[in-house]
Formats: sequence, structure tokens, C-alpha cells
Amino acid sequence: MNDSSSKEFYTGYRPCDIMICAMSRLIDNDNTVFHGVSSHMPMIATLLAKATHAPYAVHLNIPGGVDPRVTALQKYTSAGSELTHGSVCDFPLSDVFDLSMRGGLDVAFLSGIQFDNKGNVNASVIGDYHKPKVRMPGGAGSAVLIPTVKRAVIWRTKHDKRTFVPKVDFVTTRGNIDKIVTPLCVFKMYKDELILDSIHPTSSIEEVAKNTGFDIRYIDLKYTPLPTEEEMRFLSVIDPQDYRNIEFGQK
Amino acid sequence: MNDSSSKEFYTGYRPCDIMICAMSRLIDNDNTVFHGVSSHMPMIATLLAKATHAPYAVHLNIPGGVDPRVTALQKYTSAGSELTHGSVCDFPLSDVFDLSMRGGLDVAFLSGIQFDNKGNVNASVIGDYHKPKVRMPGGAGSAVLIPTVKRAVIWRTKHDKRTFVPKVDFVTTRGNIDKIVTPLCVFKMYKDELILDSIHPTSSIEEVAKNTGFDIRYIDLKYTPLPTEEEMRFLSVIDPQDYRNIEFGQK
Amino acid sequence: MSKLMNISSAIALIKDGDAVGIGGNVLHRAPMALVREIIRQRKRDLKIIKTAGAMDVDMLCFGECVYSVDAGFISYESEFSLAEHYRKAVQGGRVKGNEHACYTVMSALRASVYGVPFMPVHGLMAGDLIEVNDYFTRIKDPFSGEPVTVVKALRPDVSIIHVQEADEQGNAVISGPKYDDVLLSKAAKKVILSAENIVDESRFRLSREKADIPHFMVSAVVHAKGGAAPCSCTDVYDIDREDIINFKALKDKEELTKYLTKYESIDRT
Amino acid sequence: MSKLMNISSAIALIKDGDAVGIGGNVLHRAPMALVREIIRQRKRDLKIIKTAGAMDVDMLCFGECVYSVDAGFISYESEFSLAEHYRKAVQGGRVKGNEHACYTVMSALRASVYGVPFMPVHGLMAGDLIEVNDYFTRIKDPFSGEPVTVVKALRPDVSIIHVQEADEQGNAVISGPKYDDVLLSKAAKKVILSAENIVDESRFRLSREKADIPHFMVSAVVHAKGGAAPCSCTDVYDIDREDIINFKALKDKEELTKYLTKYESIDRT
Repeated sequence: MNDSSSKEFYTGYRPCDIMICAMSRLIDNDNTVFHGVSSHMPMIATLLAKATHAPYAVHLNIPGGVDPRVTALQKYTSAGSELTHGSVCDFPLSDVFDLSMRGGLDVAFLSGIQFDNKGNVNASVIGDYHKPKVRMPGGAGSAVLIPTVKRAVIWRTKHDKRTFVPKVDFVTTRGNIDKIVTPLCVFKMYKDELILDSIHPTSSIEEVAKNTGFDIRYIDLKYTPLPTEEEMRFLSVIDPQDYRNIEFGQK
Repeated sequence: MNDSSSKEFYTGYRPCDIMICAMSRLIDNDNTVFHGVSSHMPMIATLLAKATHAPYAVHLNIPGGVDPRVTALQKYTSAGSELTHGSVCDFPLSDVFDLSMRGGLDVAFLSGIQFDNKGNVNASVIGDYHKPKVRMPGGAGSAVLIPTVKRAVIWRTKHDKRTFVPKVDFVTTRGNIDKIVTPLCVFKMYKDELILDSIHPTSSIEEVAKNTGFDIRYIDLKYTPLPTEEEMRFLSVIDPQDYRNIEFGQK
Repeated sequence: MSKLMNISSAIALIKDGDAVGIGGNVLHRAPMALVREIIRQRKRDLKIIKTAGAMDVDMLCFGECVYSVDAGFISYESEFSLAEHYRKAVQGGRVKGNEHACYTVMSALRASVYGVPFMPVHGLMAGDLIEVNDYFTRIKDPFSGEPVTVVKALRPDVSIIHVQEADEQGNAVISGPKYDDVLLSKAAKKVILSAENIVDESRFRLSREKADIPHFMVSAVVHAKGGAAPCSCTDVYDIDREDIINFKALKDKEELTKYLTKYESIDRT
Repeated sequence: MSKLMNISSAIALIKDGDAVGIGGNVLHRAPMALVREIIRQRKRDLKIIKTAGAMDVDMLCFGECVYSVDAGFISYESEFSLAEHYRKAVQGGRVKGNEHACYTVMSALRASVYGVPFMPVHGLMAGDLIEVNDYFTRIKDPFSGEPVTVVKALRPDVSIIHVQEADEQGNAVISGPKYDDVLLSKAAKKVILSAENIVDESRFRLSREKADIPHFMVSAVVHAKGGAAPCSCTDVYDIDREDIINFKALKDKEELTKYLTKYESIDRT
């Protein structure tokens, strides 16, 4: 079970598909949902949710689309005008932020570069804040959305010890994480601690432990549900170019 | 000269026409100009200025018009959609306020119910603030526009000792008055004091003094220029229903 | 998920004591059908929020529905003179008149839109409104040390807004001047819309002219033809002079009740 | 009063050390012709303000025009990876990277629009950005006594914005996503527009679709076909992949100069 390539062969599903479906299922039918720039996976997950179990979920994004009828995704962006086609309203980023600040945003897909098991998020720098070894692009909305959105879902396409660390180099924001979805597993916050929620069938508890910089704890160990046939069928329609796999260095 | 009716007969002009033209001439060609509700006179004065000496002045108003092509005024309102017809942009009241707050509004026509010679403006109450004898409609924009607009022009259709008082009952705002245009004269602020700027040819220094609750002071005594033929011709086109005379209780 | 309901069910969402934001401006696009139903349902102690009100606020004061009014201006304009019911209620101490500049109402609403407890307002520094009203105060700019005047947030429990077109989900478009209605919709916890016409969602999806208010901020949609009358509604009707004059001539609560009964069958169908 | 001018005269309005707000978002509708001219004119020590930037900010850092960058995000998106010139300039201490959330940039711009020195921002309370950056701080809500996080105002001396249509006076319409461009136009002391097409004023007067930016806030209008390229411009063109890849492959200032020279005749006509 720690030979992930054979596991993938066994399930027939790639981690990117498992991640997308896990993210999609976190969206409920009555949710307002936001994703930002450089966010192909959440964009596709949101479109998938609306095509399957959550048709009334409200898809919000940077260019201001409200429930756009997206006909063709772009490879280079998740903030372009294709996300406003057939939209019912112009509700730009500033409105989405305001909505979250006043407690009205249900789900936001956000990112970061380091996480520790206290729920601290670093989206800023590697090294010292004022003399950084690496200056990251910036957390975009993360610093203000993670603490204010009802459910902050973090997604990372890399799961390694540089990402999941004993202690983050800098606390861009802390606390209010709902889930973290990675190529290996899903974490959740439980009593101020980041614990394992589910392991992807393509991975194993050993692989997760080997690639995580803090001790893995869990209440009950379960597998992330595999994509259904219906989900895979919709994914091939929504994302025929397989953009969900772009950033996927690590299976 | 203190028999104002014979004076009016002599000039052939009504105080409302003289006031409108005095207000119009306060608008320069490169000004942004705002008027609010219950403001037929400034509305007509602004349209007159744009028709005559200040074609490039920018007419702003409550419904959000920018340089509207107003074809027909309404008797009951100076805040209706006719003020957006042919507008180039939607620039609603909140934007006009913001513009003034950041120092970008040139002229605003505002009102009040009491003024004293220190430049204090009362737009709130007659009597005690918390137990008013008379509660006025409210100053709308006056409290925040008078202190921030470059030139605050006050207009009143009544000139009496209840309006121009030794000391206002309440200071809604103070200071930054440019001019006050009344049926009898024009006041201006000079070194923190409200002094006479010009007397309408239909009135006299005696009449102004008799109807003003503070001492009249001036640097040089001059008459308000009479409307020109061109102005009167444009007025008859802009305001064929003579709405400029609606509130004109006096004379 | 249709939110279309009759006017009685919609107004039943308002509780006594609620803060109620009212759309429109003076005699333009005030949600008069919703206002009339509030009075018929005898709502009490409402905290009214409006930048510049006229007949709407005057009628609610007449109907004894009002605890306080936060507004910059309450009066009919030139032709119809003062709002006597509002004025007498404030002078008689029955209604608390919280005096604002229209802009401080907007600023207080913006604070609620942004989820913050107050908003700095330039321009309040010059008068005494700040000394006599507890919703204004002065603080220090933490960056320069200079004084800054601020207004306390105003958050409507419900905003009532009349529009020309809405779909059943609550997407709504305002033709002509929007006044502060979009701000009121964002600042409120709930939004009740009345609409001249109920349109299909495709009206918004297929047009370049999108909804001004998106459905997910709306709790109820009422189909109310003439829902702003006797006030004006851009592109649909102008004011009804006669009705305004009739209303202004009403002498007591009994006459008001008759006036409202006359409208009841129109408003409730 | 036409404000139409050539790109050289327009960019001459920018002084060394100015705070410059940049319109668009990542690779969308960035005012690239204006950016290229800024580099050709060797402007120095600019304080860049942008919510989410990419090639624009990266190129200005490459051109050594930048003193500081206030932004929430500076990177190309997925396909084109990081903004290496910006990144190295910050890591090397040559550019001050003032980290924001995109929202704190908007809030800081709103403060300037409203003429106030700071803006309360909910959502900053949970992290340490506030401890390490002097443009964030904590104050007390004067009404409740609770702590409130605030951001210092950002006021661009000049905002540079690319639009699809403008008239000679400066009325401008943005097709498709407007991002934060209207906010940037209001917050700035001066606005320089580049436009794909110069249209007649009647375009705005006669249409229901009004200008997004009114003429009286605009200082200069430049006719720049392809003025956002190689970034995208809704309804006109998508990104020019090849050109972005070429730019990203440039090794030194000499190659950058060649690259900019190639664009010079296009940008200046």
C-alpha cells in the first residue's frame, strides 16, 4: 500500500481527480463559493459540484461572475472573462471580500505554502519576514478570507515536509481552517489541531506520515471516497483539456 | 430706493431671476457642480451656466447624472431621472459625496435655515437640539459638503431676521461658506465674517439691514449685475414653466 | 428555489423592533406597497434607515410603526412641502429623529457592508452634530495622530426595495437612478424586493445589462405592479399627484386606515 | 477640451517617486503599452499599487523603475509560473515588497476615495501581518471598545488604466471584468487612460451603457490599439503566449531594451 504507483493502477484514478471530487463534495447546494487566481482545481471542483449534487450553489470569482455558464476554460488563468459568460450579475472581487467580511460567504478555496498542526498558515515568505530567502507571490485573499469565511478549504498540489512543517516560518493567518486537501489526504481542524480526515485510496498512512513534518493524528481512519463514474463523466466535459493536472508535479 | 416694488418695476426683473443669474455666474467653466433635493433654483442656475458662459462645467446631481441633457424639468423634484437623460456616466450621490470628501468637488449649492455672521449654519432645529420646537427636514448633504467642497454656495428664498440671526440655535456646520444668495443680496465670507458682497438692484441697503439680524458690513457697496437678455432668453427655454419661482414666498 | 411570495408573507418576515432600510429617494421608487403592508400589519418600533425619505417615512410615522429614523433628509420636495407626520412625531417625542447627513447614513451602511463597526467620515469635523449624537464621535488616526470623525455602523435587519424587474430567485435590476438601493441590499441581513415585473432568469444571463442585486442576498420577492405608486418609478410611471395630495389631507388614523384599505386589494394581488 | 495625447506626453505626467496604481488583474487588461513607455522613459522609484499583478509589475521591476510594491499577489498564474524579476528584486532588497491581502489594497484605496486616512478591515485580526507591517495597525472601536484592525490609505499620484473605449474628454467604458479599475480611478490624483478605440461622446450619451470612468477624473487619453498586449483585453484579443514566453526568457537589461524597442513603434503611433 506504500507503493503509490501500483495503488493508482489499482484504483485507476489519479490524485488530481480524487482531489477535485473531494473538493467538489465539500460544496453544499445552498453555499456561496469563491475561488481566486491560479486556482484551476477549485474552479473545476466548483463547476463539478454545480453539475452534480449542488446545482444551486453560487459560484463567485475574481472577474465578477455569479453562476457563470462557463463554456471553455483557459489554461493560463482562473480569473478571466470566461468566468462571467452568462452570469446573472456583476459581483466583482471587492464584493466577494465584503461578503466574507460580513459573514455571508460559505466556502472559499484558498492556498498557502506552509501549514503546521496548530492551523497556522504561511502564504508570505520562506525565512525571515523582512529578509526573506524566498518571497512568495502573496496570499491574495487568504489572509483576510481564511479567518472570515464560514468554511476555508485549503488545497495544495504538493504534499511534502516543506509544506507541512512543525512550525511555519511566518503566520500570515491562523485558525479558521475547515479542510486541507492534498494529493495524499484530507486534513481537518479538530479542537485547534490539524488532524487527518481521510486518506486517498491512492496513498497510505505511511506515505502521509513520511511526507508530513508533524505527527499524524486522527480519530477514525477512513479513505477519501473515489470519484464516481458520473463525476468522471462530467469532469471530461467540464475540463476536456485536463487543466486540473497542470500543477501536478507530485502524483 | 427702499420702495422695492417700484424698484422691481424699474428694473423689470424679479428677484428669482436675479438670484438664478447670480448663482449661475458663480460657476466657472472648469468646475464640477452639485445640487441636491428641493433645489430647483440651483438646478436651473447650473443648466443656465452650461448654456451660457460655462459649457464645460460638469453638472452632478442626486440621481447620478453627469452633464445630463435635460429636456423637461419636473415641478415636484430636483432628484428625478430626467437629470440622467443623455448623461455620459452614472455617478450617483455617494460618488459626489466621496468626490467632495477627497477635495475634488468645486461648487455645491446648499441650504440651511439659520445663519449668523460668524459663518455658522443651522440646518437642524429651531430651539433646543434634543427637544426641538421645530424639527427641520435635515440638511441632506450640507453638514459634510459645506466644510469639504471648494466653494459652498448657500441659497435661501427667504431673507428675514429669523434666517439671518445674531446667533444660530444649533451649529450644524461652520466656516467654509463662499457665498449666500438671497432675494435681497449676496453675502460672502471675508476674514471669518459674513459681509455684504452685493445688493440686488431690486433691493436696498436699508431693506437688507431691516431684514437681517446682525449688523451689515461691507468693503465696497456694489449692485448685483442684472440678468442679461441672453440669460433671460435661455431661462425661458430651460424653465418655461417658471419653476424657479415656486418657493418664492417673498416678493 | 423560488422566493416569490405574496406581500403578507413577505412583510411577515419583519419583526417589531427591526431596523428597516428603505430604498428609493424622496418621491422616487419608494417601496410604497411594502410600506403600506407594514402599516396594515401594525409593525411597531421599527428603526428606519434612509438617506432621503418623504412619503414612505411620513406614512410609517403616521401609522405609529416607528421608533427612530436615521436619515439625512425627511421631507417632500418643493411642490408638496414638509413631512408633517414625521415632523410632529419627532417634535412630540414619539419618534427619535437621528439626524445624519445623507453621507453619514451611506458611510454607516458601508461599515456594515464591510463588516466593521464604524466608518471614518471626513466632513463631520466642522459642526456640533458630533457633540450631540452618540452615533458620531472623534478618534485619533493611528498613523498621523490627527483627529478623525467617525460614524457607527447601521445594519438593517431588513431592507425593502422596489425594482422594475426581478426573477423568482431574487435577481433584480433597477432601471434609471439606483440611489442607495444596492448599498442597502448589501448592508442588510435580509432583503425584501417588490417588482413591477417578474422576469425569467434568462433576462439577466443573456443581456449585457446584469442584475444590480444578486439572488443570494434576497429573502423574498413580491410581484407588485405599481408597487412604488403614488411615488414615481422610472420608465413605468410618474408620481400620482392626486393621491399624494389626498394622503397629505388625511386627518387621523381612521382616515389613514380607509386610505390603506383602498390600496389593500391592489397591493395584495 | 480634448485630453487626447501621444503616449510620450501622457507618461511624462508621471514623476520619479510617484505612487502609481495599475489597472487590470494578473494577465488581463494590464496597461502594458503605458508600462513599456514608463520603462523607456526610465522613471525611477515608483511606488506601485496593484491588487493582483503579473507581467506589468514584473517588467517594471526588471526595468528598475520600482521603489516599492503594495499588492496582494504578484505572479503569473498556473501556466507561466512566478514573476522572477519582482521576486529577485524583493529578495535582493532592491524593491520593498509591501505585502497585502488584495482586500487590504482595496480598503486602502477606498480610504483615499473617501478622503480619510485609514480604513477598518475585518479579517486582518487573525495573523501576524499586522505586527510586521507599519501600514497595518490595531485601534479600539470607540463605540464598543473592541479591537479593530485598520489599513493606512493608499493614494496613487497617477493610475494607469487600459480600456476598450474612451472619448477624447476621458469618458471611458471597460468591457468585461472591470476588476479594481474604477476604484483605482477614483482613488488617484490623476488618471492616464489608454484605449483600444477612441469613440465619440455620443457613444455614452445615447446608450444605456454609460461610461465607467467620467471625463472629469481623467488627465490624459492615449489611443493605444493593442495597449494591453501581450495580456488579454476582453472582446478584443486574448493573451499572446509567444510574446510572454519571449519576455520571460530575456536574460538582461540589454535584451529587455531590445524587446521594448521592438514595441516602440507600435506603442508610439
